[in-house]
Amino acid sequence: MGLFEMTRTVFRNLVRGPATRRYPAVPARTSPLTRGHVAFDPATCRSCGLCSRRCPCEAIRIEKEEKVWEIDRMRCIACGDCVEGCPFGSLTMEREYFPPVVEHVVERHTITYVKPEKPAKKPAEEGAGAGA
Amino acid sequence: MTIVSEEQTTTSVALENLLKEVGGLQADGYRLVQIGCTDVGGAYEINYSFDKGYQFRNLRLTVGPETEVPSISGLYWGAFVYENELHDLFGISVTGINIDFKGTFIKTATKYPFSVTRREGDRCRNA
Amino acid sequence: MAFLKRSPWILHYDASSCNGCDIEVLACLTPLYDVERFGIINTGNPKHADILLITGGINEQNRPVVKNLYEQMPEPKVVVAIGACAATGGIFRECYNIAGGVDKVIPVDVYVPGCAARPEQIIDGVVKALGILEEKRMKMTGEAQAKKEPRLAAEAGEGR
Amino acid sequence: MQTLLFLILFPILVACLLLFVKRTTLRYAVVALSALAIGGASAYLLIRYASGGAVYFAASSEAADLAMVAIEMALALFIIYMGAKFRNYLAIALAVVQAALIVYLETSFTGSLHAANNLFIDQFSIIMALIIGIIGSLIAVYAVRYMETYHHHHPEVRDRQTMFFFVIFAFLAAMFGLVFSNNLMWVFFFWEVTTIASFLLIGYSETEEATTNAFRALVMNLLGGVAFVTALIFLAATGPASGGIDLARVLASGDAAVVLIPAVLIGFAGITKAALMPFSSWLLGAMVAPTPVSALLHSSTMVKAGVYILVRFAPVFAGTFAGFSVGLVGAVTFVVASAIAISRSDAKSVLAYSTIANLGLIAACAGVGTYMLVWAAILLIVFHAVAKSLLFLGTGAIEHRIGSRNIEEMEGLIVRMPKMAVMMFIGIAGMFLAPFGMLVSKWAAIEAFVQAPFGLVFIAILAYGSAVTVFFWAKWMGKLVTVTRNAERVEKGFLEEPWAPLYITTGLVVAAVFLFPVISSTLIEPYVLAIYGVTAHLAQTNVAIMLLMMALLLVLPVSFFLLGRTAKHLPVYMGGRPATPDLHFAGSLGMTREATTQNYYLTEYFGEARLFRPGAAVCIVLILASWILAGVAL
Amino acid sequence: MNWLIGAVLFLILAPVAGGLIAGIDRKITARMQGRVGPPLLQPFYDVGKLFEKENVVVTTAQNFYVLAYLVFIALSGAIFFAGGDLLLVVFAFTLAHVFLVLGAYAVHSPYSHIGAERELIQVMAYEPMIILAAVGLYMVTGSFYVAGIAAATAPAIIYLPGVFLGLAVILTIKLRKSPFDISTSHHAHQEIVKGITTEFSGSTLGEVEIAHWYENVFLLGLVYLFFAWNPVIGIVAVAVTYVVEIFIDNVTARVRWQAALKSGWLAALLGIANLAILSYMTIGGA
Amino acid sequence: MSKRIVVPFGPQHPVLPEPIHLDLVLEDELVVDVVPSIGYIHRGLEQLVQKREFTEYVYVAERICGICSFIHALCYCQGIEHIMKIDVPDRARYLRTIWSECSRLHSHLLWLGLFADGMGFENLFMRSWQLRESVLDVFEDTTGGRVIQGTCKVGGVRRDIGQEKLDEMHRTLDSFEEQCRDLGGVFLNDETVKYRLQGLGVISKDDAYALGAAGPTLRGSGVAVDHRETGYAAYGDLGFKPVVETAGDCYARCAVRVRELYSSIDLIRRAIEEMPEGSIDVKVKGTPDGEYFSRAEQPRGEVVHYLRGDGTKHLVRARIRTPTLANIPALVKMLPGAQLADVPVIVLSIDPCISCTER
Repeated sequence: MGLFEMTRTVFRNLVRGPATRRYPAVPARTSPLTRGHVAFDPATCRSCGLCSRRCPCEAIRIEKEEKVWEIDRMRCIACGDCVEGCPFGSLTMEREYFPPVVEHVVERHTITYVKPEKPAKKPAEEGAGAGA
Repeated sequence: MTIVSEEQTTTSVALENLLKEVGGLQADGYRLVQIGCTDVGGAYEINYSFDKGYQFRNLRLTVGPETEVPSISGLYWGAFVYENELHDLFGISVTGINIDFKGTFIKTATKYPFSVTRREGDRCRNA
Repeated sequence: MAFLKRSPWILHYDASSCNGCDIEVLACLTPLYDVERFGIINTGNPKHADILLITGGINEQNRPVVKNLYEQMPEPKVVVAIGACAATGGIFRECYNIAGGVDKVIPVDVYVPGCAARPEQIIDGVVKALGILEEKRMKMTGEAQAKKEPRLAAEAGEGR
Repeated sequence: MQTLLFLILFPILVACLLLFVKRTTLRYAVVALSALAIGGASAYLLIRYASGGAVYFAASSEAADLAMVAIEMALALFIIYMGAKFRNYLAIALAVVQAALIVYLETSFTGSLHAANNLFIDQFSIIMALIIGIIGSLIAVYAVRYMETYHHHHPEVRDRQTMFFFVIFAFLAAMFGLVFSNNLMWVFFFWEVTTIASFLLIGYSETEEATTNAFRALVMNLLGGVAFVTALIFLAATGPASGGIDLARVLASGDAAVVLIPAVLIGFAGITKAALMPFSSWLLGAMVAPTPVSALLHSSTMVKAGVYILVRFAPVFAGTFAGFSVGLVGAVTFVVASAIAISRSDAKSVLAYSTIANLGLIAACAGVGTYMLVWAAILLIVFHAVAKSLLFLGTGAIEHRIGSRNIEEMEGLIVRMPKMAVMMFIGIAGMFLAPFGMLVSKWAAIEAFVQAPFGLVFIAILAYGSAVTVFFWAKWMGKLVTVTRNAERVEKGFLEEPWAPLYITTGLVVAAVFLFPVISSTLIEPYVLAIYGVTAHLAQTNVAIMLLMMALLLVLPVSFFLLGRTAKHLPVYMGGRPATPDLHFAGSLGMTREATTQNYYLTEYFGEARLFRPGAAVCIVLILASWILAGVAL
Repeated sequence: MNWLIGAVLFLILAPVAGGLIAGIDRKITARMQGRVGPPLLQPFYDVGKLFEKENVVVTTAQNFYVLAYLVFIALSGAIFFAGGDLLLVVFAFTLAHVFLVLGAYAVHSPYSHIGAERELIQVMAYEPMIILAAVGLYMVTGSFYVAGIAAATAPAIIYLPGVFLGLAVILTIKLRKSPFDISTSHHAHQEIVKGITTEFSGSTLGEVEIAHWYENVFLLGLVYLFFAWNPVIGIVAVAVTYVVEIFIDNVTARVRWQAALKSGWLAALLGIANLAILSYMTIGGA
Repeated sequence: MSKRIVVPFGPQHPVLPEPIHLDLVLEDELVVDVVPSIGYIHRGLEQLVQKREFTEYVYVAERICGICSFIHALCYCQGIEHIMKIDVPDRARYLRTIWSECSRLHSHLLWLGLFADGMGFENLFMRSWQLRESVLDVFEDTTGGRVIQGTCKVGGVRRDIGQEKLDEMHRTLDSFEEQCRDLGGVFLNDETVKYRLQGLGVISKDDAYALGAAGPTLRGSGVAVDHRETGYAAYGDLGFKPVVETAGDCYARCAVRVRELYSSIDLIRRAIEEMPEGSIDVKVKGTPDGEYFSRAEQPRGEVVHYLRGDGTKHLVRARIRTPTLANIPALVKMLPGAQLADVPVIVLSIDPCISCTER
């Protein structure tokens, strides 16, 4: 009977109930790999600028002198390239996505990394520059 | 199951021989894959790509900025999409297209963004 | 009173996005996200819509279209820019044909980040927009009232 | 009786007078005054005779009979002359046959050619007289200005207006004669006069097309005429059993089987005159004539003569298979013509097909012939005459303003000619919407058919037919009310037709809704009662509801002024493309295109080419069947 | 005075019932699609919202036609529930739809124009069957009056199975359900945006919605007449019919207008066949 | 007096999520003339090669289109790898194949849904998209993104799929296939669907070939051209046969896609079974110098990336020809003679991806 091919699906749906993920009540489904948003740890950043250079959409800007790390969330495509590129682990990819906003502002972080009193055996060049 | 190995050959073609060569390929049963253009330092290199049984044949036509290129849409009806694109993005005038959009195929903020004559201009407004 | 919050009808327009956000907008309508739970219907007609969802960074040809759609929507209305492209032009920001963000053409009320924005994000964005919609409605009725009141007062004055 | 004679003779007098009036203003005065006189006389008839039953008058006949035969012969000669001139030999042949039959009739049955009463009047005649007298003369008034403009627009057409108005008034006279005659010989005489008159009017413009169509009308009507004479011969031959040529006696004849054959033959004449299928083409061809002619042919004269005679003979048809067959011709015509109307965009063509359809419906009622159906049929005749004349006159006026009678060109008439559009709107509503007349009649017909034997066939046909009707009328209506932008107002043309006839007919359409209970109770019901002994009427509650609906229709437009003020105006949605208010949008290839909205004509399904032949074939079979069945019944 | 009570009750309660039916409809549809669906009262929220919106028009005339549509739909339903003549109800119903169509014509937009034409095609498709349904009920109960039909003891459905089936087909058209939702519906946007309602917005669209509610209640009342001899069976039958319509909506694609027209007319043929047998039987019996 | 209706169709249109516009000329509802116009999505991203390093451009490439995202990235990477003569590790080839086929599944299910919506079959739309979500879940679990995967890179892939996840995928494939076959059954057997599709938008085998059509549009007309036959990624090892239908109408194109669902599931299954061990990428050294027409089979057909490097970090030119662009001439030929109701169905039947088309 080709007329009501959909019948089985309809009855299955009726019996099994909705497949809906009731989002606001139930948290969003994520996986460990989910690329939500980039989190920045100002305490470990040594202002090397690699993240800024790798970013394909130039969402990250870094000002070494002012010790400012900026990310434009509205530009970020959450590709995770900066996270992979960060040599100091200052950047991590969080599962939670960034919530919608009413106003478009650039997120600014002041880098709080302080160069250790005793220089490490292999001081990172950029880090040293930034610390100066 | 046989894996067909793919081959690509590129031959240069002169402007006056274009239609003849394309006609020859059509007679051989090639289908049109694409027409693309690259600017090579003040001149355009137009690639007419054809395929038959995964054998890729490419006719390469090099023309100056002001040259008029004849349309191959008389041979391959579907060529109009590529030729209109050539005109809108590169400013190459293609003559005798079967469906000529007259510059409205792709509307761009800057006219002829790929044109060699505006090579040094500010291409990216938001840069 | 305030039915608007319970029945937001959306209009979706793809203003040169890569499809990623568009299909996520559509995915919101489908069983797994089912935004009809909130009374949301994709109308596809600006005259019926309350919320305009725009994806993509607006190219040259889309400018008049987006403007036209926005103008055709009856008040109160809000605009939600979905995805990085709609907010700033995203990865295509530097392309010659991208205006860079919906707010270059029409006022935007809510920005939803992401590339592509996830359905949950879009739902959040719409919910955020509802608040603004309600504010606008209050303002609208307030204005209508304000227009009416002086007239009534004047009439009353004449009567006295 | 004086009034009857006045109504027959006065128009002839006016006709002769108009032969000598050349100036438009003078002609207008003459026509208007005589229209007033004729209308007044018809109204007087109503007052004088409505309350009583049928009244018969034994008008002296010797001289009149002789004159009639002479005129008939003269007309035959005229046809032969015209036929020879335009090489239409079929017309000559038919005219010769008809003349021969008349001579045969006159010479062989001299004894039975006398009717006791030559003239009569009853409520049905009054209704017909009112239609002819009021609507017919209104059309005549309208025609004066119209023809002036017509010649202005068509300088190539020879100005023969004196002849034109002569024929028009002769036509009216013939129609009066037709509905007042009790002598079937007289009926036939007037019948022939209308044939010739329509021939002359259709051929007015003297173009090749007009001439061809005029001859087509002539030939088809002559066919009917031949059938009519044959019926007369049969009646004369069967003498007393059938009642001879006395209409009243024929109808009252106890020998139903004998009367059935002439009834079927006269019915056939009615079918040709009423342009039912397969003879519908003459009425369509008649569209080449100036619009008042169409209005006249469709609403008050000519085709109404056809259905008049059918309804007259309805009691004879009632309950017979031959009558059933005749009814089916009407029913099939109704559904097929309505369906074809869908595929037409020429306003007059739509009107023509709608006329054919409605005449078919009337014929269907008459053929089955139960009392309720006769009641419905007469109601249909009334409402159709009123609404259709308005539509034709309106179309004519519109054509002169906008230069086209194509429905598509009438788009946005509400902006360009608001008054005209409202009148057309009412006219169209009158044709198919509740609570207007035609719909009421259709409804009555449905309720009546349910109770008729084998009525289900008709109900089925009616159900489809009325559905189809809604489609083509509503889309025309839609065209009229479309609010277009930047359209110029052309209500005031360079040569104004008098608006009075239009206003009056519009008023009549609306008044008919309010008055139809009265019309029914004072005219139709007594007539039906007199013939059948029982009568039909509408239930009070339904009448009340319909009046309520009408009142709502009149009140609702008030909301127009209340609602619109605060609204914000926006251009239409064009898929998001920038568009101007006059529907121009940015299209492909960089062009600005206009979004046009044309109606659907569904030609593939409802086209004339597809439907006419089958419909005509069925009708021919049914007509033949009616003859055979009548023969069998004998 | 019974008739007046029926009419007034209809005018007051039908929007409530209609809205609830629409809400249940959407809920069931959602369940059939494996979704949760909107709240039950969603249709009321929607209409409430529409009345809160700004009044936007292309031409002021459109509001008039839509209002007339609403008024006459309500009127025809009121006549029905007052126990009036079924044919008169059908004609008033047609009148109402003609007003809706005129409203769409008035705005002079290509989409609403096409929607209007399609609506007319639909009217053409369902009209024969509706008339036949009325005639069929008359043949069984001997009355054209709804009051008379409802009071009849004969189980109309037994005599009129074909007519009922035909009615079920055109009910799909009237309830604006797939496969015949060709002129307008919440989901018939594929080719003509919103068809007839494209240019109606705000309160005008709200009026159209309310008119739909009236209309649906009236149509279900028509279905009820076939089972009127037993109110319990009647109400169950109406519910079942409606659910079946929803089911059909969910398992079919939309057809082209040609098929809609043909189906409507074939349904009428089915009805005619039923009536022919019925009249044969009654003649044979008499 | 012509009885024609001129209707603007799009760019904002409820059933096509992407803007394309057609000027339709109708008679009654019969399409007598159609003029298409595109350009609403043209971003000019080909020019971005001059601003992005060739390795970064992968991110742009996968955003050419959010539906065929992975295969764009794959095609681009393969092109660069060919120019730079990089040999991609086996495991990476297999992973690319799995993701490619998942892309195809997701794209076809998405298309089936839209197509059903185009026919006014809402429930079927919902069902298709519901199924599609399970593919997206796989994407999210294995790459971290639902529609934009961001996992392909020059020289291999960025992420591995662990054995556990592979096993799980393998396990769930059967029930997924069953559900797909249920869904496909509706598309192929339901009478109303058949009524809407059969004999609609017919394009003959010769025409399809001559017009340069690609993908299911071409295969639906009986031409067996499928680039996976050239054996890129792991297709050479897995073996592959193109799906072909001969009728050339919308139904045939639909059938091709439905059957490709099954073949994709099969390919994924075998790829998981034959998954080789080893590294997933190689280090990329140097810069591309040379040119190549890289071709791959997208869900919509053959995509061509013409890449040309001059030995710097930036390519000189990338020219991307996508299947929809190649199918537009065929579309223009299909539309006249159809009913208005069929316009969205026919437009959808080529599976238009406008953002691919216009780049």
